[in-house]
Amino acid sequence: MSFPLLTATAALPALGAVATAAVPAARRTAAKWLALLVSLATLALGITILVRFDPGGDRYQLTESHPWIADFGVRYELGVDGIAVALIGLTALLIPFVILAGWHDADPLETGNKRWRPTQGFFALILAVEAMVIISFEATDVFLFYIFFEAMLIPMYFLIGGFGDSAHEHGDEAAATQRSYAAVKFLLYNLVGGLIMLAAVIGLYVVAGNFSLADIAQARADGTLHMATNTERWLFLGFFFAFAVKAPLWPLHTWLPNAMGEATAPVAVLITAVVDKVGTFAMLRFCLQLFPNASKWATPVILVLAVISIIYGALLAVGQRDIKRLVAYASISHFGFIVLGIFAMTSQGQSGATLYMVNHGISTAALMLVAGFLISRRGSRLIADYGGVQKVAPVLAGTFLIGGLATLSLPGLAPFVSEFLVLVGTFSRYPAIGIIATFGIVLAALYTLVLYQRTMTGPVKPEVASMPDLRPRELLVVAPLIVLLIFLGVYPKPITDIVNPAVKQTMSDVHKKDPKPSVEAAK
Amino acid sequence: MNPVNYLYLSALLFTIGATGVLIRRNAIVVFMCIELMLNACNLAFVTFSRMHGNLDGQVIAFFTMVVAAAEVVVGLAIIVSLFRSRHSASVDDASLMKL
Amino acid sequence: MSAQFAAAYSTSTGEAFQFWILGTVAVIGALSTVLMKRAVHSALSLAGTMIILAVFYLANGAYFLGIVQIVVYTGAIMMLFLFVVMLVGVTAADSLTETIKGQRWLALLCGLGFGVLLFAGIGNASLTQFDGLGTANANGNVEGLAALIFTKYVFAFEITGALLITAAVGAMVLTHRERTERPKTQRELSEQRVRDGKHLPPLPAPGVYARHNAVDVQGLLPDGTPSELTVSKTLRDRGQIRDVSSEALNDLRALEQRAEERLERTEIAPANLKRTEEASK
Amino acid sequence: MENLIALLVAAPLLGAVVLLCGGRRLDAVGHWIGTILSSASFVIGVVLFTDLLGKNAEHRTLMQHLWTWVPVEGFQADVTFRLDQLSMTFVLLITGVGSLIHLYSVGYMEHDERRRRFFGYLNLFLAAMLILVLADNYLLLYVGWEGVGLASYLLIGFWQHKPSAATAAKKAFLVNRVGDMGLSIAIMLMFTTFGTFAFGPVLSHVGDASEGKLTGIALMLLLAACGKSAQVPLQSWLGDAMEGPTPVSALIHAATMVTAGVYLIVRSGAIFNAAPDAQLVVTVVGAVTLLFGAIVGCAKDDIKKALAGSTMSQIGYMVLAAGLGPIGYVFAIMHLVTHGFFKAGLFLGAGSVMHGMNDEVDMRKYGGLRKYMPVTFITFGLGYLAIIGFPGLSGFFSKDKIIEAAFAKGGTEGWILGGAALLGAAITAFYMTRVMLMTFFGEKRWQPDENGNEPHPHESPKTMTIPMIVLAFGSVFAGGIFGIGDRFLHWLEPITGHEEGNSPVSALTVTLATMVVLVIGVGIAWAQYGRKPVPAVAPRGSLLTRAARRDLLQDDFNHVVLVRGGEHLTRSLVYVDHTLVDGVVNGTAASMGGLSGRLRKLQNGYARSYAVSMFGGAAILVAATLLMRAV
Repeated sequence: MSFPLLTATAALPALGAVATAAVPAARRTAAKWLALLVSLATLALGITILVRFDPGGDRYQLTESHPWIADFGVRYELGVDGIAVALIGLTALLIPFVILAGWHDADPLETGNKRWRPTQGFFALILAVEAMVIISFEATDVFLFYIFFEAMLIPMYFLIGGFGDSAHEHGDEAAATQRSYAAVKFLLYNLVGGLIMLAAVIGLYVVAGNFSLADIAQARADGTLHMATNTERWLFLGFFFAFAVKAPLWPLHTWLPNAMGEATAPVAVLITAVVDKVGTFAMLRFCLQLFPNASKWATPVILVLAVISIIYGALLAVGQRDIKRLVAYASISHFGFIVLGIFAMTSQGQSGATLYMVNHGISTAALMLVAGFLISRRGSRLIADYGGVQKVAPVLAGTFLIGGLATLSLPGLAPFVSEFLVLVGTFSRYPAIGIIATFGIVLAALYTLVLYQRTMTGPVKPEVASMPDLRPRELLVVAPLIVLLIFLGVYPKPITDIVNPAVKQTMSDVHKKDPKPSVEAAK
Repeated sequence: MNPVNYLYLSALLFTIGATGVLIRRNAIVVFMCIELMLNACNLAFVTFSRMHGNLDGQVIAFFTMVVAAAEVVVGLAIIVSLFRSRHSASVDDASLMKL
Repeated sequence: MSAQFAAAYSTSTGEAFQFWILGTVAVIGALSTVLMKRAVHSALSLAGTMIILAVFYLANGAYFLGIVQIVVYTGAIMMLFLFVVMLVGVTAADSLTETIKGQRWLALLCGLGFGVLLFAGIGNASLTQFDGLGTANANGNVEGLAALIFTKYVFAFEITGALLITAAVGAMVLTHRERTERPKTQRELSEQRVRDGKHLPPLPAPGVYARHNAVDVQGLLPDGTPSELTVSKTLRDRGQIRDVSSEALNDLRALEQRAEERLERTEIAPANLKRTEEASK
Repeated sequence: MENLIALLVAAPLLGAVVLLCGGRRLDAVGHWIGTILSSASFVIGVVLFTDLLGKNAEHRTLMQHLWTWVPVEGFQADVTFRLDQLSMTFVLLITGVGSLIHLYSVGYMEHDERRRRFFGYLNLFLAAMLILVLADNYLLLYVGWEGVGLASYLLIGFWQHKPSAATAAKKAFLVNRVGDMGLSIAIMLMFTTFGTFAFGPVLSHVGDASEGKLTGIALMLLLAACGKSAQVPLQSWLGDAMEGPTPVSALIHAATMVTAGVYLIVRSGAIFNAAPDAQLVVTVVGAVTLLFGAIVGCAKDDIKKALAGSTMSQIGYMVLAAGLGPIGYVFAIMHLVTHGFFKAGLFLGAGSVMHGMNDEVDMRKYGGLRKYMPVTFITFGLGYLAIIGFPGLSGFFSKDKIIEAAFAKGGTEGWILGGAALLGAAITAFYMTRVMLMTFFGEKRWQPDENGNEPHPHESPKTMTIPMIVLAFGSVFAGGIFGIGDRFLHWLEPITGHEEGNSPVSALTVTLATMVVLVIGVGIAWAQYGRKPVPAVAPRGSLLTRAARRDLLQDDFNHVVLVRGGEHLTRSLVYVDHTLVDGVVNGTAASMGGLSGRLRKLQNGYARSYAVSMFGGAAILVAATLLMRAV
């Protein structure tokens, strides 16, 4: 038997989490370094997966399959397709930056956090989230996926509720209240989604008799597994609801601004750049593959919701007074684009959506982490408390600008490619929706530039006058992300090559072909 | 007279016992009411035994008595130790099940 | 016995007579078990009901059970009850006022509904055939029972044995307080008392200067106030302290009245005079 | 030779990267690095130009495929450069004028501590602009398109500590984004129509597509052009963009970036040719803008804003020409190039004046400066003569051709468009003469400022005057070199195509008419600003003047409708999100809490109370059993 690479990639951070949690209370720095090393080792494994994955090979590769709960046909089945590989890569890539950015966020000396062993807990929880996210990307057994899809709520709950920044306008007391509100809201929203999904998972078992994604999809394709139209639709809705909460899609989005606003910047990145991706990923992998007909049936409504998310999220971002909430609403807008791409049912849309997941992860991480550095300097999240930072901290302002430009999808930076693919993919099937979604790019420019203008430009406010520029550690976090943004902006081929075959498969799952151009001779 | 009347009597006693359990606060009386309910059951068993013409019902009643005896022993022991620590035999005083 | 011929659909008149008389008494007993204020009365009522039930067992052909009912239940278990009642306090009466809102009404409603349902159930069941125990008891009731218990139900029997032993041990565990440390010596106790600054000398004796020497009367302190300390703790807890503070005056007043009646005086001497007289005595 | 094309872009890009990431240690030499790299790009351009000249007209298209950019099923975007006559023209203009302005900036930005970064941004702009004109497909063009937008944003907002600069930068980017939206929709339409968006396949298969789709594409391209080239209705950002340093205004907001719209229309000529309705809209936009810009230019007292109005107006001419189809394409580009020379020269002159006048921009506080800064005066004057179309100078050749072509459109449209172009020429003559007179003639009108610093007008350093002189040469001779013998026409014709229109009026008539309106315009300006002294404080002026000073109320319209409306919209949405969307959720949570609070009272901890529920439950079970039996 070959080396279980996928299991190892998920197990390493899980073991790392246990080990980090076990570091003695006084040796905080050791815990930090241990967590960083584990995440780097996971990154190495992630890169190994990337290398070992053969884009031209089978649909699911590096598969592992062992019986688990035999009575219910639950198996421990892992396997990755191109989409999963890309997202595992993203996750493994971002976690070291998250850890590095949050180096002091849970240090009792820096934050006055009175929790028991906060540093160890913080980093252990981050690694636990990483492990669960990675295994969710790998699982090809619906039940196995469900378990980790839900289980990752637990460490996330503690990360949001336990480790906020103290930058609250009404003091620590209010901050703690807000934080626990945000954490509970996050948990409840996702639990409701998860419970509905659980019902659908059970329903799927009743209908299909097992949980294996590949088997069910195969049986559906062969016609050996027939689902009544209504059954399929109900099951689809059950799955989709959970993913739409996680993604999040309008109108199930309101937990995200609270959670991202109250959590520390690295945790906010973890939420939006890593954990939420499981939702959109699962739409692509489970909704479309298991319920192709229902997916097509629901497409019009979902597209409308996605467009509303795009415009609504952007408009609300314009109206925010709080930097982190602004980024959260921007993310809602971006998730709208991702969902749009997935359900446009075109190759461009789905490749674009996958690419968007990766790019959005990197760009939001860059913007949010810099915003976090900024907030930690001034101790306030309110936009109005800043002004003229560019003058005193030009590097910080520059990186913030680049993060912002990535958010508004400037060509040359990675998100542009994906956003354009999504738009083209949508437009070629649903022109009206494509055009409305295009308004999103104007609004994105508006909220990004307004944010930059109000915080960075203008006369220097006295409170920011002595603000230090980025420190080496912080630069080490941001610079690679920016380099990556530029690289993937001009050369996204490494990712699209991996993703394309998987998208082709998905397209054939839903029996959809790209619309033909009206003048074919031109190609 | 129809021997079914024994069953009615048994039902009546059982109901009285049950109601007593619910409305009395003295743990000892509550216990007595439980004994009353058990005895009412025994009467029903004995009547059934007669009805069916075999002794199985009586055997069950016999076992019920044994169990009741065991229960009384433990129950009274609990009451005694409760009384020792609380100086009261009221079941309402033990309302610690509330958060 | 009449029960032995009860194989028929209907029982003998004697048994019917017995049923209606004793049944009524049993119900009354059950009701008074529930309604009596004092636990001891409840226990006695219950004992009565149980004896009646024993009679009914006998009437139904369950001779062994009837005897066991009298010996074990009425004899042993009810005595255990009485013993505990005594331990807790015979005279302490329960207040029958309800403290939980709606509890009594809900209980009565449930009881009534349950009773009606049981009656309806019994009424609906087609209980038309009574076999009687004639054949079953042919070799004697005890032998029949024994044959069943030691063959068919032997496993249950063994388990009930285990249950009884466990219960006995459990009762011992619950009521027994293990001494977990060395008992304090006399010296340690006295030192403890000095350290705590509590009442060093022995407690004062009850009774007041030979006027009363009953244990339930408080002794008086030098300033004339009665001291609870002089009465034993048990009596204190039961609230059985006798107050005799006004008794002497009442006696005196009664004596004076009698004297005046005898002397046919109408005027009553001023109080201070009486006091001097008394003092001179 | 093809391999050199990438170097054109790479040189300034390298400069941008080095200068922006280099840190303070490059402060001392940064500006020279930037200048050298942009000049290197110019040299490469010249080498390529000579190479092209050496080939036949049919073989003058060089392609360089670098790498596959976005390979997705059914969607192929490559990073491929295409160098043909049209892009070559632009490359020379961009790198040539660009290098001169780099040189000029060395002097102009001497006292700015962030000069290194300024040069980094300039190089970034050059790279983006070169990508724009060299791209072989619309998506890559889009990269350059937004890239120049970014550079423009950074440079307008270069003095970010001034809130007005930051606001102007943001405005420019946003208005441009609206245009960019048009471009992206156009690309999507192309993709759905042709399945590709590379120039070659799309433009050669235009004939197969339906006219409706082509009109849609063309109109969206026009929207993009309006944004980038500041045409009505997306012109409002250009005036504000003058907040940037003057070299920026010269390079980006006069000579190169703002002409990208014209480039786009000419490049997509095949599409426009097949969509006459769209073409009509293009000409209307051009005509309206040329008058709009000219009127605004007449009223502004800020020298840079007056020039900005002029830029708008001149680009209006180009767009008008481009809208005329093959009759006008070549002249649009020709005017674009000559305009690049003289307008850049004018802006640099204005910058030189400001440099000498302590950054004063109000022309009413100038006056009589010709004595103090002769070189500036002469170069500015030559630019002035060129722009008003003085016979023999550059503007004469290019603008007259456009007016001719407008008439040649034929029919009523021809008369209207030609008339508008003529009127524009008159107004141009008026406002440029006004600028000239107010700045260099008359009495000095400057006063000490509140700190008592009186400006001491002086000639600018060599690094600034040399580019001005070079540009002045261009202003004088470029038109002649291009126009005489139709050299430019022959150079570009293979790409753009050309037709002679059937003009109802002869070329000579048009020239004469132009001369007449020119004299009238200059005469009126002389009467108003030359004969009598200019008041130092602007008079109230007529309603039109006041409106023109406020950009013909366009900004007020934007403010009331878009800004205020948008603010209200977002605020109400924030409210809705908080109370309605979130409210439903929180309401559900609260009602759940209330319910559970009520249920909690049942859990009172009394065993008897629980016993009642047990007993009740037993009763229900018995009832259920009985019912089941009964049924």
